Amino acid sequence: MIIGLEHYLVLGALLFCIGFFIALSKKNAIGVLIGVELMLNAVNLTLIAFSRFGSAEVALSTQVFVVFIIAVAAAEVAVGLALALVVYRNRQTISVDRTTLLKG
Amino acid sequence: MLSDVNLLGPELVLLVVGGFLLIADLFVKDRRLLMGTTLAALLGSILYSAVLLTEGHVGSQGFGGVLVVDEFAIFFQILLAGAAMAAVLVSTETMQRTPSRRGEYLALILFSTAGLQLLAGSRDLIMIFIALELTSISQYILVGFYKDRWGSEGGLKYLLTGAVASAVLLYGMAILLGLTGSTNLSEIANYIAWQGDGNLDALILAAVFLIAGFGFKAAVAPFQMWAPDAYTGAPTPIAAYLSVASKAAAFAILIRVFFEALGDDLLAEHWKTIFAVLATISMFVGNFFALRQNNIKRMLAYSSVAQAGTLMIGLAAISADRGELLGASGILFYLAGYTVTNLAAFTVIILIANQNGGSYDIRKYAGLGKKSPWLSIVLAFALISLIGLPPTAVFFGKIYLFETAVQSGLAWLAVIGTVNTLISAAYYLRPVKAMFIDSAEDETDEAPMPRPSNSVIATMGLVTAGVLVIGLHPGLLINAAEAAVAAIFS
Amino acid sequence: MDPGFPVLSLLIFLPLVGVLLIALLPGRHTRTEWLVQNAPGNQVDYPKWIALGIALATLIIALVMFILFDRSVSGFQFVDEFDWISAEAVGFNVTYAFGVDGLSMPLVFLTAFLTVVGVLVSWRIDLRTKEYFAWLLVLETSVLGVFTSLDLIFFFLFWELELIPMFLLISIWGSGNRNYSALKFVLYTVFGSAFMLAGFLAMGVAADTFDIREIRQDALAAAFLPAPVIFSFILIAFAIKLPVVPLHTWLPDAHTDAPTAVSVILAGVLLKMGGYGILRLLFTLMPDVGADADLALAIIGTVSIVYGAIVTIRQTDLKRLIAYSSVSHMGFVLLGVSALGVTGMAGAAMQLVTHGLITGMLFVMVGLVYDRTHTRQIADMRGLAHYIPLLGIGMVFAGLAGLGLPALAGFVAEITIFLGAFESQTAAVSVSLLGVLLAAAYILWALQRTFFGPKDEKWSNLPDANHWSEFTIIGALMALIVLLGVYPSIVMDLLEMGVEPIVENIETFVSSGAGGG
Amino acid sequence: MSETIFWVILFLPLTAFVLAGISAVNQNLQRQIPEWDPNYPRSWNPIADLFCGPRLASTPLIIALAVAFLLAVINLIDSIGLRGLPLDIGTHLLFSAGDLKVNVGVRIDGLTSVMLVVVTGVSLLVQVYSTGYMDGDHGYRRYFAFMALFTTSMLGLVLADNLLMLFAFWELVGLTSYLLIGFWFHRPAAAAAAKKAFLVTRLGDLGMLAAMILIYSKTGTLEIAAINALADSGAEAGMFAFNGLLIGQTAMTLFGLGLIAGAVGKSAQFPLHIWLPDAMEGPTPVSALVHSATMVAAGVYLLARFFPVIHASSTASDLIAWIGAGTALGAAILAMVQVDIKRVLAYSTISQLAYMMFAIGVGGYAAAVFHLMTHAFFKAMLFLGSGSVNHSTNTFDMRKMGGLRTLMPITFGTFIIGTLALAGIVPLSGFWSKDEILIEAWDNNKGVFVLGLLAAGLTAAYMVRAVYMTFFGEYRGGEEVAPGEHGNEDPSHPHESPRSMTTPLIILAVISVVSGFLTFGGEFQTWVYGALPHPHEGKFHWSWGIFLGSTALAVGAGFVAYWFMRNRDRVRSWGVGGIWPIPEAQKFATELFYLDALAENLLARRVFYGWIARSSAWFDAAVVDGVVNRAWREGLTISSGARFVQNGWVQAGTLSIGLGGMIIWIAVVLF
Amino acid sequence: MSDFGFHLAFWSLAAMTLGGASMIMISRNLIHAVIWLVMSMLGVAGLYLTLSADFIAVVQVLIYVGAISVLMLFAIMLTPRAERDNSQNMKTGGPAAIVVLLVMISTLWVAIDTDWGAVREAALTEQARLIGESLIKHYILPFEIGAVLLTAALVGAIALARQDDEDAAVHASSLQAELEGDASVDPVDVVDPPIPSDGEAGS
Repeated sequence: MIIGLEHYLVLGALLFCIGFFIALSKKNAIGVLIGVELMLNAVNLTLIAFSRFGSAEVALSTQVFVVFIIAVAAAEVAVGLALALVVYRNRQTISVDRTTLLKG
Repeated sequence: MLSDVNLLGPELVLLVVGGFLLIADLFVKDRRLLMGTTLAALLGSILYSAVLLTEGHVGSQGFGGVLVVDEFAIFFQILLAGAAMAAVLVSTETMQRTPSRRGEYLALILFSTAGLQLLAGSRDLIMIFIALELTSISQYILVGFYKDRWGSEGGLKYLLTGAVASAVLLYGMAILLGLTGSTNLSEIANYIAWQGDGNLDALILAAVFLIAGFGFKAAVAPFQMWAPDAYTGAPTPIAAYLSVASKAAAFAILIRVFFEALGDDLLAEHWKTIFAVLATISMFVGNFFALRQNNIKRMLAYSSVAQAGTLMIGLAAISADRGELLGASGILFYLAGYTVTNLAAFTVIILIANQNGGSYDIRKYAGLGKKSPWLSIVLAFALISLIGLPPTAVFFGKIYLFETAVQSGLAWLAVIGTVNTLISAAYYLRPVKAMFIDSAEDETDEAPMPRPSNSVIATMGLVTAGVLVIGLHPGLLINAAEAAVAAIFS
Repeated sequence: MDPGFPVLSLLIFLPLVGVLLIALLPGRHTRTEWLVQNAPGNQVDYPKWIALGIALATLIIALVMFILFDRSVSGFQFVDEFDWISAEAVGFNVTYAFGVDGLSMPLVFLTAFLTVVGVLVSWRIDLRTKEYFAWLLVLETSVLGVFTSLDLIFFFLFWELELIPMFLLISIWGSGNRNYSALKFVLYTVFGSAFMLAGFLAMGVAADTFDIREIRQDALAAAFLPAPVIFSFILIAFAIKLPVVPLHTWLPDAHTDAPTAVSVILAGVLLKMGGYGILRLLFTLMPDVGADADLALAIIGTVSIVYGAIVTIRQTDLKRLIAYSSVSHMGFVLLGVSALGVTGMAGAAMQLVTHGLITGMLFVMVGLVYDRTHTRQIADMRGLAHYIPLLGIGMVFAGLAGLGLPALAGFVAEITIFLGAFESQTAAVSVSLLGVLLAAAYILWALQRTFFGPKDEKWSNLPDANHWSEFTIIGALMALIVLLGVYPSIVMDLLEMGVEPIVENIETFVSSGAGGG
Repeated sequence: MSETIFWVILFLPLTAFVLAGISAVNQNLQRQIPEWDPNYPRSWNPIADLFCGPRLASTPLIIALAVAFLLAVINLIDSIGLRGLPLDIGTHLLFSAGDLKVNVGVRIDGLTSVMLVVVTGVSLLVQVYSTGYMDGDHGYRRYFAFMALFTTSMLGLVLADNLLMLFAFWELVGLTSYLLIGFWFHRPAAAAAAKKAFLVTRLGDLGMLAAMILIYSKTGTLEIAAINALADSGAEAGMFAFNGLLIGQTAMTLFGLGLIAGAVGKSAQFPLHIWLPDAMEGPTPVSALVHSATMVAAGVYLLARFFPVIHASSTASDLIAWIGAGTALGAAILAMVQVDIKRVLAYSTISQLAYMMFAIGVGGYAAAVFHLMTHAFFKAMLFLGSGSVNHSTNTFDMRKMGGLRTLMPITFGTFIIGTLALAGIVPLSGFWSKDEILIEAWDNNKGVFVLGLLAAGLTAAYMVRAVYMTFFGEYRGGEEVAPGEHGNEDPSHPHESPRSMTTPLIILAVISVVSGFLTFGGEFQTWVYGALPHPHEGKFHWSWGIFLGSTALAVGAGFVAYWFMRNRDRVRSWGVGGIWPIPEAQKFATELFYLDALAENLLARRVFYGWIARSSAWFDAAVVDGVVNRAWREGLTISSGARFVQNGWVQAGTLSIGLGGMIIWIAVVLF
Repeated sequence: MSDFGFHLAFWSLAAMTLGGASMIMISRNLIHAVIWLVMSMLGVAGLYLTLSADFIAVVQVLIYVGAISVLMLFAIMLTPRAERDNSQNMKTGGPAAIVVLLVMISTLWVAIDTDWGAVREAALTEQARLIGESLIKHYILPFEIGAVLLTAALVGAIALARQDDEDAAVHASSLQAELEGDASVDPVDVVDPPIPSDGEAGS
């Protein structure tokens, strides 16, 4: 059989789901961030797959898109870690199931 | 190319001044100067938008179709800049609490405003994504700006949830891009018009992911859970800003994407159902959760969820057969009214908090009507407007939206909306009751509160006047909203 | 008729001017003056004098309009109108349109009159007088607006506007469980207006206008909601306001806990908004549905009359008792309306006016008694007539008027309703005759327990009516009640003019429906 | 005579009412506690004392009534000249609502003229009497105000030319009766009796109201003349028809029954008779005027007014005949055991009114009206006499009287005359009218006749008993002044009443002697027949058999009673009212046949108040209101309960995002 | 590249990616998790190569492997050992599984079922130049905004991470509260931090 678009899409979907599950289920804030990163990677993979198998302008726009996503992901992680640091300074913990002052 | 820069004007002013502030902060210590600069920038942006409107640049696309300047975009640019101005004006105390981060504070407000404005004007998926992220990241930081236990927690929650939301959004965009082969909204629309019916499931999945992403920003249930925590933890001016600005921009982009790109008839049916259901859910969720809140910021957070649901009625109406213009203009009109009203409410809340030790406990409002009658009257007025009682802005907003619902055959939605008005009255009236009817538990401090700064009083006067004017003569604003939406639907 | 200048707008918004004055002028001012010698500490309260002046001015304007009203031509007079919201592109047009016809003119006068009464009866209030009188005037504006709006949106606007002053007046100056009652009042009304708004919008959308004068039944055929649904939606709001069983339970609480003036205005004019709305909107705008609904209305009305009266008998709180009696009396309105004839409807409208005066007076008297005894429990009172005979006279007079004694206003309305409705609603009228007997029962029994009987030393030093304001109120109310009782034409002619077009409308639709199959 | 006169007759007492009202209000203004309110306008006092004294209450009324009486007499003479035919007087539109046109106008015919004279005359005398009787009472002014209002309403009632106007004044006399019964409202008994009277009569009025509504909705008119003419037109095929008006037999019957209900209530006939004895709580002149002479006779007047209607349906006429006969006998029996002199007279009033009722039932229209008139005079006199007795003994309890015939000769004499008239002893007025009725009964309904005859006998008996207990034997009284009543300071030595009280007694005595002679040659009958649609000459009935029978019966019964009383003097217990051999029967009678107990305790208190009203009140509080409150509380509970969802975890938010999105997608894709 | 080699590369890289991801899911130690993340990302980079997106692959390796994971490692190092726990949040695990299952169904369904239009054989050549051109031509505006975004993030992260004078008090107070175990159930006692005495004179 030939490895086609669908293979990559399925791969991306699975990666997305794993990342989503990690983001949903990890106690540690950094763990959640890792999950998000996986999700973004899945998106990137999907996009690149389209760029490989799609038409010419898709090929370009998707790759540009991926560049942006990667950049934004980096920025997000930076801010996220900074916030986690602040939380840690205040609460001596960064596990999200204990940072529940705000609820109800 | 230069003309394109001209089109970018309103945002450019903000970005440039924002950057300047970051540097100026290192040398300039005078808060008033910094604030003045910020306000000047926002004012400039508003004026620039006005100039664009009058100078006949309306409808011209810039940067290769990535950005468009139409009445719709300009409406939102002015609205957002105005909201940002109010937020800055009431930030005096916030900046006194964080003396060493003023530049960042103001700059981030400017950045996120610029991002929201771009969001309102962007017609390209990548542009949308970037603008959205610009605002989001600035807001994550602003929410956690106090670095105290609540602020940091709210910020972290906002960020983690938001990151997931934007990942979901991106996946939706990716599917859309892969299907339609373009990031440009109009080309997407073309694709759907010609060969969309083949891949309905994929389209709808993409749309659902988009709704999740944008609905997150608009704090629509079930994507609303970040809102109460973020509002509670954030500095109150930022909470006010979030509650109006990002909601407005989110609805702007929802209208753009779903009715410029995905507005095709074979989808609109589905949008109608989806938005109607979301409207119902989020009205009920918001109101029911708000019933028992004692922290007024949190109460307003939930109420903003409910208000987002009310706005959703407009979206549902747009998708219905008859209501494009009416629904969209209803959303715009309601947004404007809601913005001024909510800003009025938050302004007073900030003043009161500054008086009683930074607390937002509704029960502490007892007897306020005696101590500072004018504040209490303004707050009561704002809350009455939020209920939707005359003679206020939201009253007509609701009538207008409900009429669109009825006109598009969604009368049941109008009834649900009005029933929710009933529920909301129950909690909006609580602070009113506390201020005017209950008597303070400690009658000792009869001292009237210290006179707030002129800027705050000015803000209060402006937004209150706005509420009243829109409530008494809504015709102007309605016509403006019509003109704005005519740019999209025609 | 059309006077040169917008007299109606002046009438409606004059009280707001008063509100401004009250807000701007100081609350009290110490000086000695023969008129206010008895004011505590020789102080004159500006707010109440301003309120009195404004209310009197409004009353005079209303009176002048009442006199100038052209009884020869039907339709709306003193009309002020201009376009207010005109969004043609989306077809959302609202007209600023106010006017009075035979139906609303007496109610407008009643409102102005009872506001004066309300101001006078609160003369001894000295808790936060500024706000109190300001809110009272806001209330007047909103009610006047409801009675004169010719545009559904404005009708709704004023309908809602009245909630704010009511909420604050009850919960600040009220007594007993006042917060609960105030909130209950607001929530009930908002619940009703929820449906009313939906109905209005459906109407407005279908007819493409919100102007009452232009909406016509055939236009509503195109509405998204079927006409009966719209009808019942709007009816819910009016039924709550009227109120009718089983939507009435907010009324006793609100009345019992409200201050006297508010009870007077609430019973006197706010309830009338419901009956007015039924006549003005439901039966004018959708006569054929109304014609189909007549039996239902008659049944509801009868139930309200009899059930309300029976429940009234068990009440132990004087104010609560009167409140429940309002439920019974308001049932007559529905009964008269359900006759679908000029006589019945005119009777119903008459009942609105007369009940406004009579129950208003009852609440005034109870309030004055309460000011002295500081209790409203019937069980606590006995033989009051020995010590406060003048108030006793007033109370007995009001009570007799309430039980529909001839030569007093109530009799005219009830007899007209009976005579008008019997032919079409035989069974309902026959049953509701019981209401007359029951009314006599609860009122006379209450009088016997409170004012008659042996002396009770506990009350031996109660002051009788002794202030010019009290004499004025009682005298004016008595005079009006007797006047309407012995010479009803002054009002009845107007009301007849007001309801005739409605009935013609109904008849044309019924006949066409019968002809068209 | 011009219409104005009658309006003058109507408005003269009304003016007096206004003046008396001013005086009464001023009296209450005077008794303000001055230091409570410095703002109290003292400047009023001198004026008040000058013009608003007690005389302002009584004098204008007496003058007004005198004038009214003269006018009434003049009018009567006119009317006699016209043989009682109605004057042609137009009517005036009061107000109109749609088809409904409500008029006010006067109808003047023989019946009205007679009634006018009776009302004004009796009222005038009673007022004169009252000036003495009520002298010194705290409520003096209030009393005359009410009296004036009553006279006005009564005159309006008899003058009315349409049913609605008649009903209005009908209600107003009810009101004034309420106010006068409750005049001494400090007595709980008085207050309760007033309420009872109003409610019971109003129960009957409901029937009248229904009748009015019915006749209006059927024929569209309320004019008395038109209705009578319609009823008189006679039924063809069950339909009455008279120039354009149409009405079926059933409707006409129902109308008649409704009127009868009203009359039964107002005239205290069985089963609505229970209010009248209690009404004796009012001042005695009130009982004389309102509760014997005029108001209670209004029921008879009503039926006489609508005589053709009653006789348009045999059901109605038979019903009223039997009700009347039964009540006549029953009330007479009850009168036999009363120990309170006013209650004796009250039951006798009921019984006499019942006479008139069954007279109407058996077709004795003229006889009924005639008896109404004569009864008005002598019964008023009897009541005034009892008042005079009370004035000197301060009690109505006959057990505390006795031997007054020497102490109060005038009172005694007039009382005897009244007794004889009431007992129907020739040649006093009561004889002529009563015999007239018995003759009519004999001609038309033998059963009714028998009952009536028995009642006549009992009448003599209980009157003799009353007279004996009051005026013969030893004086047993001497109790202190009851609160409110102002009588003899030293009741242990009774004395004759002042002239202001005796004069009316004497005048009334004369009238009761002579007024019977009007019947000779059927003159009186002729006048009152003039009020009917088909006037015809009246004639003087005479039947030796009935004359002898009734007289013998009366005299015999009287002597039997007298004999019993003589021998009973030595019996200790006065509780056994006199002439009852069987204690059970005695008990049964003293308990008023248990009718009051049934009506008040069982029906009113137990069934209605205790059961119906309580259950509905509970329903209202627990169900109608309870459901709403419950829903509200539940809503709050849900709200606070639902907050566990917002548990503060980040993942709660992300979860809801994913879940929400997925649910939407699946829903859309599947459906 | 030969068909077989292509197959081998794809499957092994797919296994590497998913395996790494799954290892993150199960690994208890945060540092290990980051290592697994790096591995999974390298797999993704390889997959980019199989999709002949060389430039993106390079960027991926540089930024993710080079920057982000290192950043994360630093952050983790700053926290004590106790906070390196990467265990599941048992309270959300169950619902999360359900939701993710739904997401998987939908996404896979869409991925497989959808007709993704024309499939192109030839890959894009000289991508770096093309991407650069389009970045400064067609996508100039997003590019600029992205720059602003990075600035904002940078500034913000610094502002959050650095210890200002006024923050010391705040942190001390909340630390105090934390040690006293003050975990409020109702966020009603949220109060703004105190205004520093020398409010106007900042750092």
